[in-house]
Amino acid sequence: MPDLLVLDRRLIARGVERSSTMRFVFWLAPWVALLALGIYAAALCFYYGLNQTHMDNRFAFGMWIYLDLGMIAMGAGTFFTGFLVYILKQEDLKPILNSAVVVGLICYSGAVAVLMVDVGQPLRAWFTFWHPNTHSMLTEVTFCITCYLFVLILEYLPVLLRNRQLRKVPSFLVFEYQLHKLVPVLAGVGAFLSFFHQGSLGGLYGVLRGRPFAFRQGFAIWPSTFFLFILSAIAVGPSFLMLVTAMAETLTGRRLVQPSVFRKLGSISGVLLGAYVAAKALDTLVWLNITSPALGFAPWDYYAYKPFGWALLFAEIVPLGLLPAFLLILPLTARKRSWALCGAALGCGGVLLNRFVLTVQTLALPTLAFDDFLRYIPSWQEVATFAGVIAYGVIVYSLSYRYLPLFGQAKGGDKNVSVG
Amino acid sequence: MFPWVDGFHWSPGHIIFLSLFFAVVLTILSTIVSAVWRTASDFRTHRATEMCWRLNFAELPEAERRCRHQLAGRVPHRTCDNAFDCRHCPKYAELAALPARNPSWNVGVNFSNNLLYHRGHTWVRSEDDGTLTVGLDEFAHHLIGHPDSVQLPVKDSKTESNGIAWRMMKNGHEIRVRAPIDGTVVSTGGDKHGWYLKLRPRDPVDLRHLLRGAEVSGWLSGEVDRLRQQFSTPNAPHCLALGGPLMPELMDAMPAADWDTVLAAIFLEA
Amino acid sequence: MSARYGFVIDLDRCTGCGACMMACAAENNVPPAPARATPRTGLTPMLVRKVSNGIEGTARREAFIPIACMHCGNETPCVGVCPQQAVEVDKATGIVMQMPQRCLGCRYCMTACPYHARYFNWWDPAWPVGMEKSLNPGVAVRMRGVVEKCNLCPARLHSAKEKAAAAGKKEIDPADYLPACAEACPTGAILFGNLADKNDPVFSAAHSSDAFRLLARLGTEPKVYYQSKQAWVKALAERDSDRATEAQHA
Amino acid sequence: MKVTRRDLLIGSAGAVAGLALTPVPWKLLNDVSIWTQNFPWIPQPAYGPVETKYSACTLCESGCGIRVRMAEKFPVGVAGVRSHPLTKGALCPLAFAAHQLNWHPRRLREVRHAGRAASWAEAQAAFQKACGEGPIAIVDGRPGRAVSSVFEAFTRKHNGSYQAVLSAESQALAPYADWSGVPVASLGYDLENARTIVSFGAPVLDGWGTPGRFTQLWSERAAGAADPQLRLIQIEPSLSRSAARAWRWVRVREGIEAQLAAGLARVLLEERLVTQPGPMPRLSLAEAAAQTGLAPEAIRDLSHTMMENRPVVVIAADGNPAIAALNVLLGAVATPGGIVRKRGEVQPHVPDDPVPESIRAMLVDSTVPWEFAAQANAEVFRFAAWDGGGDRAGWLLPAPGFLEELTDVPTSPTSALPTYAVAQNLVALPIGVQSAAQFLVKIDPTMPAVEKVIHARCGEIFRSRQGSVYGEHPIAATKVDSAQHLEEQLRKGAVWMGEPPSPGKFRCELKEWPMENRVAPATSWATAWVPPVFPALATKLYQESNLREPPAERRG
Repeated sequence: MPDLLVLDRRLIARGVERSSTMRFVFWLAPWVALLALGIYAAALCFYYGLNQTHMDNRFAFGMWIYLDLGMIAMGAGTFFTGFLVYILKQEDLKPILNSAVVVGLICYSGAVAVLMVDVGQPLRAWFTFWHPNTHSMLTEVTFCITCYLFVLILEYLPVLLRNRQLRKVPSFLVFEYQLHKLVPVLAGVGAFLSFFHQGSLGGLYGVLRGRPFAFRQGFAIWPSTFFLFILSAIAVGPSFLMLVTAMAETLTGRRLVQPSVFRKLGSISGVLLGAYVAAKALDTLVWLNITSPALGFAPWDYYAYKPFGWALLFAEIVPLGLLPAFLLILPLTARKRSWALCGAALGCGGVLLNRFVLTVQTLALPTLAFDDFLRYIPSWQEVATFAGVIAYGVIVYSLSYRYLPLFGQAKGGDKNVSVG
Repeated sequence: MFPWVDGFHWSPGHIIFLSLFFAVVLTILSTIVSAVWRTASDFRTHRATEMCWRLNFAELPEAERRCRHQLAGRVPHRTCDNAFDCRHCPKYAELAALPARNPSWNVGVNFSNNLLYHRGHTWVRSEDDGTLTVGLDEFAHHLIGHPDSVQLPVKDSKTESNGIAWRMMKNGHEIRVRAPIDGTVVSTGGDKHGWYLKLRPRDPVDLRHLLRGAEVSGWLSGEVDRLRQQFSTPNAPHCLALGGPLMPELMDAMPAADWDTVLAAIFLEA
Repeated sequence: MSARYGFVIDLDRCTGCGACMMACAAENNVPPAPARATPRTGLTPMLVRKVSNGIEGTARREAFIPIACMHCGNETPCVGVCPQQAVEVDKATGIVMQMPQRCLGCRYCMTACPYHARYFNWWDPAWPVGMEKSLNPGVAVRMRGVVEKCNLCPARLHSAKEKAAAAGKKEIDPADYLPACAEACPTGAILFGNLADKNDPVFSAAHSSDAFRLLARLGTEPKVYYQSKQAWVKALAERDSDRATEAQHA
Repeated sequence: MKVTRRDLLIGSAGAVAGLALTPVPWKLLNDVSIWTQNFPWIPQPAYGPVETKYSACTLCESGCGIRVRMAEKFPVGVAGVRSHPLTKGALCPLAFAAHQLNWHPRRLREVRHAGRAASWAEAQAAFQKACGEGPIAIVDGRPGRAVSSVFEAFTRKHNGSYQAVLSAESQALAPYADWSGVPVASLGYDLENARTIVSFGAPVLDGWGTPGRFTQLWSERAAGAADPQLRLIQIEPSLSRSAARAWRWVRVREGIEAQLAAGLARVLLEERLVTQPGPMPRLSLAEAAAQTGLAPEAIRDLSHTMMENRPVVVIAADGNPAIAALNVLLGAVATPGGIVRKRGEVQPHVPDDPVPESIRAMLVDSTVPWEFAAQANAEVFRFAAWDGGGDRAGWLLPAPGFLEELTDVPTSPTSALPTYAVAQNLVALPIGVQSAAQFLVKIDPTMPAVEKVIHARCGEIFRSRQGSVYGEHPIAATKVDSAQHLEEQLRKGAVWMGEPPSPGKFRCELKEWPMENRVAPATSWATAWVPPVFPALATKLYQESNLREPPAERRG
């Protein structure tokens, strides 16, 4: 145990004060337990097959796909801030960058991990690379996400190598220095990849001609959802970073970034969210009046089934779209931290709802005239697997915050409570 | 994936998709490779140690980056932005000319006026045969006392200033001592000898960057003050009472203290 | 010339006995579902569904709709979405082929299929002790974790081709290739044939006034036609038909 | 030199990088995915030559023609036979999984006594003892087979009684037999010539009679048409699958068939819709209407519709005399398109012996449905291929399963033409399994062997010079050169079919209108083909399609 204490101290950068080892361990313990449970659930799925879940032939995609889409949308803040900082030279966002990289890494690695459990034959996953069907949105997603995960790891490496012990190795330190100089390239690649896979995730459902609730027209090979997803992702990405940072600040009881950074993220989020809502509304109108009827599906039919009524559509556009946009744009509210955060939360909620509608409601709705509305409740294995991913995220972020310079070298001691 | 793999089509979509993919992969790989290659070349051209030092220096708290002339009281306030390397400091000559306004009072540790001091708590003495002897200064000596083990460089190996010259272990703490100058190891001493290395300096010999005279007292008093602050606990030993001489073998005396931080500060680790 | 194999199913003649399902399952070595299976987790490449006119009481009418893969001929939903080309449309026959050994089990094709004619192997295939001796030779058992569906009894097509080849003929004899379900139907409700061949009975049947296809307005050109003289049954073809709407609001 | 941690790190990193350049990891990746394509625990189908055999299905008394694909001595597929005169290639859904039944978890393979394992020797000894003490009874589920005559011979010799358990189809014909003296087995329905068929709850499209025979008739002449050539009127409380597909569905209360029949009869008689007079039912139309839950007009309309296009025949779900009486009234007896008498007697008619008060032992053949309740005090020797669950017998004796015994298949009860087929034992009999006939022969070697009886019957058919033999190509019986050849043909899966019935030949007299709804005896069973056990495949398929509930699993 003393060794652990010593090790812990030695890993924390000099002059940076973090909570006591014990406190940190107590903070981590429940998350580690949750992670263990998640790993157990995933192991069950690997060993016995997907009959462990409550998915079925009609509800072929379940909770996992929904949460993957959600997580990746939230992870969009990473590539976007990287893009802003390195390509558009918005230097004042730099302080948030390292934290953003960690968030992105968590979201993407988590999503990929869940996907591996979700497929029936994980050992054949590489077939997608070997015999790719380039017409499939899923191929695009798979390729981009895998590549981008590598990019994220590379972007994370410099942050990792700045750890107090690792930097003692001269070659690491120099490599970190050299790699850091090349990060703009990675940021560019990351932006390119993210642009495509965020879009393809939207396309995933937009191309489903057989599911008129999700099917959309578009340009060239891409349905409108392709572009809506990109827009919505970069709109809430910064919001999510705000939320994460704010959470870290409350937990550590310390100002980690300047309010100006918050405001900047907020305004970017707000403007993009506004644009997204406008586009979304337009798209919905086109779909309701042209696309869906043309396929022989009366739009009101979709909303005839409780609990998925019109309210869902309204909620997605107004209280969870328009409202947060205003909260984040209007100076009156944008300047107030609490209002801004509230707006960010609503915005994220809206996009999560959008992903839910597209993944779950699409499958629940009947297609054939003699079909019924379907219900599906995830099994504990599904829930546990996902909870494990959340726990994994918290653990990685806590460790990174404790041992790595996430927000520059914020020297000086923590105030009251302090974890991470 | 490749033309010879089942499922490959010579269709535009397929070609565009795959070429984009390969382009991305190549970009990522070339990024890694070039980073590695640059790192390697930095080591080949002996810039690595210098870079490491400068990266570390950048991370030091400002209080530890005070200019030697401020220590000597020649200027009221100046922070070094040259990684303590006065050899390439444009203002060195001009500032060095100013008179030192810093009476050398007793700072609690002894130091010799005919030794040159490095900020990493090593002293340098030039011998008649042109070699330079390097030892650990009394401040460090008081703290560490007798190290449990010393890992010295082999004969004829090169040392680079601010690179790690030798390592010592004490009560489970690794102490990495920075080399004061560039040179070649002629012979090695140790704790008992009172000195650690004899170096043949790389020509041309330039010791301008090492502290001397008034600077030393100013610097050491600063070090002692910091030590006091770090140990400013209720049960602080009298040895640290203002002006009192520094008690020898402090690490043995106070094993519970946060030596990790203390040593890092003393031996210029970020 | 390339064939377009398909069905014309006369719903007025279907008594819903389920012989087609049984014959299909036996032909294609479909394993019995484990006890934990639900009606939504089984394997039924051919599935007969009971439908009604949505009215209760003496005015109620019921019919039975056998549903297999529709082998869509245009923008085949499942082919486009498969990330690794495990689904392909055979140019020579128009059959939409599912290759289990290539499938990764992502189930994207299942979400894409508007007819729910695709099934996932949720369990390892297992039979009561000794029953594997009764498996149909020449049809590989699918492993757990892959998607399967009606491939129009490829084993039968294969043997028909072999027979033709042995006789030195290029075209197979239509009499030699009949999927198990069509062969099993006791009322001859399931008509199978080459929709591209004007002389084939299915051609005229498919073009009769009573013929319709499910969700034809999706534009996927399914190659399974249905036939009925009853208006309410025809109304089942499309989602936004009056019947569907009143059934919703009933 | 000294190996530092740094060296180790660099070394391992280099090793990983180097390994990636070798083919090892890639080969491994490939092999793993190949492994996933044929997991060792997945059963592989048999390979090798597949030969096709023809036979008759013995799972029920319909005896449909089946085409069996055999691989490595086991059936791997069952299909119908298009050239079969009666079924024309149709089979019931369950027949398609019949070849799996022999491996059903409930298959019986060893003798059990009072729930414990026993041996054939013990069973034999016990039965011999019982025969000594007597009286014994042998219960046959399908009278008229070669086995049946073995049973009869045995009972005659060992002062026992022969009991036949009739299917509901046969029971529906019982009243005519009572009234005319013509044995049930010789009666049948001439559906091919009927133009209106009124089914009183008989599942005519759902396994009634020979699968395929009526369904095909219906699909050719009735299906979907607004004014079909053949009208099917289904009288049933619920919208059964027959009702769903019928031309008209008349919704009535449960168990009021007799009242409705009476009501109809009243209208027919009062309004002179029928030519020959008959006894007037005691029930008034109003009463009938009240009890059936139909409006008097509805009953009147129904009777008019029935007479609209004739011949009309009424089909009862069981031996309800009221409905039989309706047929008599309608003149649907001994006329084309009605109840007819088959020409020629293929199977010797075996009369049921009177049941003695107390029976010492009762041998129940495997053809008797599991529901059959034996006489309480008797020691029961129950032959069965599959355990239907429950504690039904003192002795549970494993009988041959699907295609495991040589037996003959006499005419199906509802058929208007006599048929005769032979089911070969295509599958080797498992060790420890034997049929009731073999059991009896062991006890009394003087009993005739089934082969001999079949041989004799083939001889009779050959000498009768009637009908034709439907093998690969049908040939008239007169063209068959020898009885030997005929038997060979039948053993190869051909089926003999006699001449069509000639009208007249028997009369039914009604003294007075039968009123009681005769409750079906305990020995009758659902008309829809219900197997001793349901193939696992079928259970599952019926569960997944919303067609119908699989029959409730009979658990022990």
